[in-house]
Amino acid sequence: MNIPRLSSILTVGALALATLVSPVKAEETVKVGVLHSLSGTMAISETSLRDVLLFTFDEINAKGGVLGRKIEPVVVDGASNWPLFAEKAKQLLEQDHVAVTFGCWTSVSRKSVLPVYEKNNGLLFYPVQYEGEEESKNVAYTAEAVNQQATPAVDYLLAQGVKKFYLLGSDYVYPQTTNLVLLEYLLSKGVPIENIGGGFRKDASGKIISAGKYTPFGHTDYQQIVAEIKQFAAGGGAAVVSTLNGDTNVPFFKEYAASGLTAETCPVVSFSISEDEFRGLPADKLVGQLGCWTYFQSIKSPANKKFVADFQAWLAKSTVPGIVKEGRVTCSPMVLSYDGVYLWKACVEKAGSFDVDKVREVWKSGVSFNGPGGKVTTQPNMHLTKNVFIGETKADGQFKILKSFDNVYGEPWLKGKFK
Amino acid sequence: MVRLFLIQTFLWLACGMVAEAQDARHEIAAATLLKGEAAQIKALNGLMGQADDAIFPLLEAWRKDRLFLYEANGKTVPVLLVGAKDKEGMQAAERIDTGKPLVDEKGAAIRLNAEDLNAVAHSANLRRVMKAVLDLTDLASSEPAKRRSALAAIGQAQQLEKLPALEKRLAVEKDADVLAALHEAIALVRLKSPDRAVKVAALKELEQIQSLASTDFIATVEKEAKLAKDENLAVHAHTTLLAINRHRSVVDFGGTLFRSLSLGSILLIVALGLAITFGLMGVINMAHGEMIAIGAYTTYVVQNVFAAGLALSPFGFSVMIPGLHATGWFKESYFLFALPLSFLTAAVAGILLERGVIRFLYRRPLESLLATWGVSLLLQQLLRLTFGANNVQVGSPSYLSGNWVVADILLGWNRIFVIAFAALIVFGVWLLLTKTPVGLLIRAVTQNRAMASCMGVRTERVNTLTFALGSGLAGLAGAFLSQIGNVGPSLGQSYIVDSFMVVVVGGVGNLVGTIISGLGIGSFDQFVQQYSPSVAGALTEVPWVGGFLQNLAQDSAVFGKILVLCAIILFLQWRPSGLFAVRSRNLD
Amino acid sequence: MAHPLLTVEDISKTYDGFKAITKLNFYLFEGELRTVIGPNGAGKSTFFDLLTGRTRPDEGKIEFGTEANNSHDLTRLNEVEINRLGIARKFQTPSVYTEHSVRENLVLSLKGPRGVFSSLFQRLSSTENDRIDELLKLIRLEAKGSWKAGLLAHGEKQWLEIGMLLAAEPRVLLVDEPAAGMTDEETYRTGELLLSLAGKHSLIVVEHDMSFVRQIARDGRVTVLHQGTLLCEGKFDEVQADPRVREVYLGRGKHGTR
Amino acid sequence: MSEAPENPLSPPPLSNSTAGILAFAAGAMLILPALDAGGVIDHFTLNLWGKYFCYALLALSVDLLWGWTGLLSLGQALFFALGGYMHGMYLMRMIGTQGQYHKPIPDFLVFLGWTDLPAFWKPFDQFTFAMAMVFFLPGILAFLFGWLAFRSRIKGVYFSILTQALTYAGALIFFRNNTLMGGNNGFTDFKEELGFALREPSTQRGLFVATAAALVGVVIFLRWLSGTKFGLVQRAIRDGENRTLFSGYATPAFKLFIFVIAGMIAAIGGALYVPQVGIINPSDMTPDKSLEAIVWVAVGGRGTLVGPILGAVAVNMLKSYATRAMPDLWLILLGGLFLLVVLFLPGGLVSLPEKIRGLWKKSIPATLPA
Repeated sequence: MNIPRLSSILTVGALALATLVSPVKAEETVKVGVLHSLSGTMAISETSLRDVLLFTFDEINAKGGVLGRKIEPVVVDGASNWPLFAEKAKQLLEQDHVAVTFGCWTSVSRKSVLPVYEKNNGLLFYPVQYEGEEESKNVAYTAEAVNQQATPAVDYLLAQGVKKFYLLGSDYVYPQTTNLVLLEYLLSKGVPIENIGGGFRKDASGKIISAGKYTPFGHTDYQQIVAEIKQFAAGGGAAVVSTLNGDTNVPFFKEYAASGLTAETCPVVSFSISEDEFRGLPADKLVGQLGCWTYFQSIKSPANKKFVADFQAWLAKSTVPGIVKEGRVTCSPMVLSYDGVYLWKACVEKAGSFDVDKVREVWKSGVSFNGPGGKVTTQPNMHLTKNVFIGETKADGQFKILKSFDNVYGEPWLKGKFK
Repeated sequence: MVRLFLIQTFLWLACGMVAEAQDARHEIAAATLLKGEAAQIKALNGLMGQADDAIFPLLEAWRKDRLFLYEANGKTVPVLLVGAKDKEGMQAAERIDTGKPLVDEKGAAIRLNAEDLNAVAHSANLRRVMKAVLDLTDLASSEPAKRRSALAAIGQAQQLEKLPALEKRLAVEKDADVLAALHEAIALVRLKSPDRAVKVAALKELEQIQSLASTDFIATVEKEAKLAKDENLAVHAHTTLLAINRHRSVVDFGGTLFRSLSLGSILLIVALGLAITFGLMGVINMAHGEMIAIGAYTTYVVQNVFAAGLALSPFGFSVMIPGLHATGWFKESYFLFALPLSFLTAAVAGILLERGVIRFLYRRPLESLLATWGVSLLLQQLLRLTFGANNVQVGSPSYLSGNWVVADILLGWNRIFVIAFAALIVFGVWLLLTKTPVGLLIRAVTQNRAMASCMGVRTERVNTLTFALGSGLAGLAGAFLSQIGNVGPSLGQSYIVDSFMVVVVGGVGNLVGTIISGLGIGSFDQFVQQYSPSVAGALTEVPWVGGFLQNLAQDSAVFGKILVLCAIILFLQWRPSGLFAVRSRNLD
Repeated sequence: MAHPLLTVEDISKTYDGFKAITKLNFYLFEGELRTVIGPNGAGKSTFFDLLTGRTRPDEGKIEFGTEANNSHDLTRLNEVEINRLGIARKFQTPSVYTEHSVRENLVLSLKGPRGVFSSLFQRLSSTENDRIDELLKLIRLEAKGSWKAGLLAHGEKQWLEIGMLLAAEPRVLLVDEPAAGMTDEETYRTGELLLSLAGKHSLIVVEHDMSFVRQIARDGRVTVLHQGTLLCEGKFDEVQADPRVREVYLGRGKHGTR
Repeated sequence: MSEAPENPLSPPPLSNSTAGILAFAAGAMLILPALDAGGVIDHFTLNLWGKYFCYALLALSVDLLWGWTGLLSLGQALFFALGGYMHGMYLMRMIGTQGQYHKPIPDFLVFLGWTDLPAFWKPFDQFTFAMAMVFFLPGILAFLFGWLAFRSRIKGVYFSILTQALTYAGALIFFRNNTLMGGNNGFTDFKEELGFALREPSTQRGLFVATAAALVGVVIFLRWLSGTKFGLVQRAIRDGENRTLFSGYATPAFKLFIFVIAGMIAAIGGALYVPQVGIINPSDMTPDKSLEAIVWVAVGGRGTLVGPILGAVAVNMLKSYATRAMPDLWLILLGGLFLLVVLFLPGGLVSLPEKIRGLWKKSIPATLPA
């Protein structure tokens, strides 16, 4: 009695799986994977990227698609679960046979799918600022490299007369690497080591190998750290370089504001807060804090105005479940996703094929696209040359652009460059 | 030259003269039109020390992007937009140079939309100059706080030329706090004095007033003295530094105590609801965190109802909650309305949860854990689909911002409020449980359900009520957390482990235990965070794992959390059922 | 006079200010069947808890063994160690393994090694199987050996638990209200069983049912506890005649003696 | 004697369900790889089933504690992940100089500024050492923690919450980059195992067979264990720990033994999981992961051998399907489904046929569960 019962249950399961195994191939479309977390902790950031990608596909499809074929998005949920990211990547490549995937936010999600893309020779477009120290022929890094964010921001602060730097970050790879690079960079710029705050880590031989204060993910109590910063900044001329990620920014900035520290007494330059994250922060308390990205919504170019307006209009009529329509903004990772789709389209059309190897060859030859953030150009090292902007926050949650650097070459390998 | 100018300024101030109102306005108006940062800085420097009432609002407006350039007929007029926006977003415009309304050729007032105009630009350097201007202006401000922050800025700038102006203030200043700041500023500036005796005196002064802000500057003095082979001065500087660092350690200790209390209060607030549902009823509610989140989202909704309203799009449907468009005091009071409402919303959610799920599981506590975990997943995704995956913005009312400094220890108002609030709700819950008929029923049912049932108590109702109370308290906690942390779908997850720890360590079913354990865990965490880096070196001596411990202790925030968890495991060795176990002779 | 098997002297135990046992002295001799009575809250259960290591006395001594210089201090041992000395306890509410068969219940209770590793490779010998059959017959459950213990009637569970105690072949049996929930006939049979055990084993029986007490205390002594202290001790008739006992326990009404 | 005396200590004949699961897993061990090699199913499917089987091992370890001993441990994910990490350390060493930096030490050590391999990494060059550590480290940790917890008689909900704290502390430690175990990124980008390239389908087939074999082995072991006197004591502890204690069984020792065994079973699952999934990182050792595994057991049916395996496979299959088919709503679906199972099907999926049969017989609708 039991054996048939069990096997019947498993048969049903196998049938369910079989429906996945045999995807219907439609000739007039090209399948494109969207691999972001729509649930779990990272949904907070990644949902917006899914939204902007769907918008971009609609925009391209309305104009006839790519090589005459409509884009058929395959949206999967990575659920902030890294092994699941790997599974979903395999599914996209091995079952859906997508031509390209747009996805990932965290470094770990990228690292977890990287072997899958390399094994299947797939192509992943990765849109979020990252630590560098990686170069895969199967990943198109539309993301900001450290030299397109952290070092320009520090240059700006130095020019503003900042003498002391407190390095603060979440404990994961991107902040660690950024702070390592910044430590080298600041020392090379003549900032004495006692003017770098947050603490140092030494290896077995006592050599300083990294700097900065790190807090775990989801940390909620920044009292002690803010008190430390308050003392660090008591003498003036100090700034905080923050690579805090996601949720933790909110308790940090609320504590920061409550302690009486302001952008005038001790500015904070954050690399992980874009307009989208600002929606959850008490923006009025943070006026004047700095951000550094390759795009701000406040860029006053016609291309950007059109992009913002079109996106808002698309949101208003969108029927995708889970899309929030109100109070939406655009931000750098979103625009880099958008740019990525158009760059891919340009590469495909120039190559005349969806073949990953051919598309990559075109990418490496240098293709440009005039996006909302200005011109972006592909590089042979799979990264992008783009404009870098430094902005400060305004009470309405937007950034006022203070300075821009044009056509900054994306350089993933920075460690050891500034010794 | 500058000095002369300053003396002049103070003469004016002393005489209470208000002069050149026109001139300051004109100067600022002209400065907005200048090209280049350097020219603007020069122009603004000209304002230094002028005691014109117009300077402050205009520079403030400039800094906050409320000065605009109005272009018409090839001319550019700097204007300030004032008054309320009308339907088209138009506001009245005021000329900066005259302070009069902007008019067209016919003399009719022009109304402008901020969206169409370019704000007058400003850079950080320019803002710094503005601040310096305001600082000196602020020296004569009627608000002591402003005078103090101005003095801090002047002291840190260490410009000897400002010294006479400061010394003059000594005679005029009456406020004790400001006077202390004035002394500190003067001593700091004097550190730059070429006269060695003045320097030493300044060091003495700084030592005496235990100036924490001065350590960097004293360290510079020490370094320079060593370079100049002035050993004596270097020793002076060094002893001063040591003295100030001693003071700093006292401040750190006091600060740590306060932070302990505040973190403890937060843990207590989030765990209190759980102490009731888990402690009294024995229900392991893994959705407790989501009850907290519901409270926080309620605060968010109330905030928006008091403002411009709220548009939501759950599952693709658009819902518009109209707003009251409240302003000023009434708008700020939203939080007071949010508190009871978040209690009620979460309590209602609790009732639904109890009636819908938990009542079937009273005899299966471990399964209530599983079922409520399912509920927690569900609620998180529902919140995400309703309010969006992003965090939402909850502002703090002005009475919860700012801080209070006692003996160099910073006490944030929001933290003080949290502590007071924790005390208040603990007291409230105690009153409810011990002094009211409802409390009597709750205690009766939780102690002996069968007996209470025999006595005619409707235990079902009491269960629902108790659970609603626990959930409501979680909602209340959510309202508070919205003031210090983020409000997002997974808000509750950050607190769920902590809450359980607090209740378990306190002893299930004991409110006093919960209080002590909340405060204890909070203090333990804060003290480890504060002092672990300084003991990291000593930890290498621990056999076997010394290197690992030292490495761990450098990350004080993580170390604090990990040590708390280890301490709890060891603590339960000593007291397996928490601080205050309800000892019983029953067989389990 | 022989040295008692169980020596309890001056023990006290307080729970949160409530004095459960105060300065109690108690001696049990080898082979004796002692009946302990007392109203609710007299401290009977706490007394058993103290004897079996479930709780420790605040003061006083509890020793086990007939030789004065070679006895075990029970206040230093835990439940398991005390059980292994040969003191077995039957709980007030029948405590059997409800998901196990009746037979398995007995297997678990058989005298023998109790270690983790021995349990992994232990096999039942034929003597042990015979012993289980014998016990099943004794407790009149031979037809229900493969039943889940949870399915037994209340009285049957009481019997099973007594059987489990016997399987362990203890020196002392602590029996808490064995007759609760039994029919008169079952109660009588239980009494006879306990009486038959006396001599081979030493027993302490706590009971409320006075007719049952009368039955099992016909040869032995009765100890009356009141508010954690020893009120009096003696033959059943003496105790029954004691005015103090009548007052605190029996005296309150005609239903005192059934 | 009317009936032959049964001997409770000789294992009863294999029940149908256990035989079923053994037959199924053994069959899968042969058939799925064959189908894969023959191109009937794709590598992805085989790989997915390998992952499900690893999860099944985790579920079995949860059930051994919860279903059979009454200990609800929220810490099994920690042991699972530790097993994974131990194997992962070997796999990391096997990358050699094929990493991003082409240095002989793992990439994350290079960017943290290390130039030499830390001492505790060195023995992991040996496969046998790593495999031994898969058992030892989780075993030792389980022993230490279990010894502390059981000695002081921490049980029930307390035990659950304390194991949750243990897992959480473990996750916090491993999240740190300076623990030198890869931090938040964990280990990934493995290249080869024992000289076989991991990206080769044949290697993956081999791993799948190893996983299925491990599953069969563990099922047989647990089957045997449940038939011994140890199994009797184990279930006695679940149903009445006090009685067991007063019967002279030192229950802390029994619980400790089971806790260590369960930790090791979870660790085997984790060790097999890593090369098939290609990543191990601290998010796999959070309390949430343990809770997920408990869900599988509850859905499948606790206190049985089939239940945990069925639950792990079914829930993960559903998850695999739903995260693609309904990326926005799958959590609601899963949470809701799970709630229904706990409320209305306390016996889990394995009790479903019986429940349906019961409904069939009775025309009266079933009452709510007690």
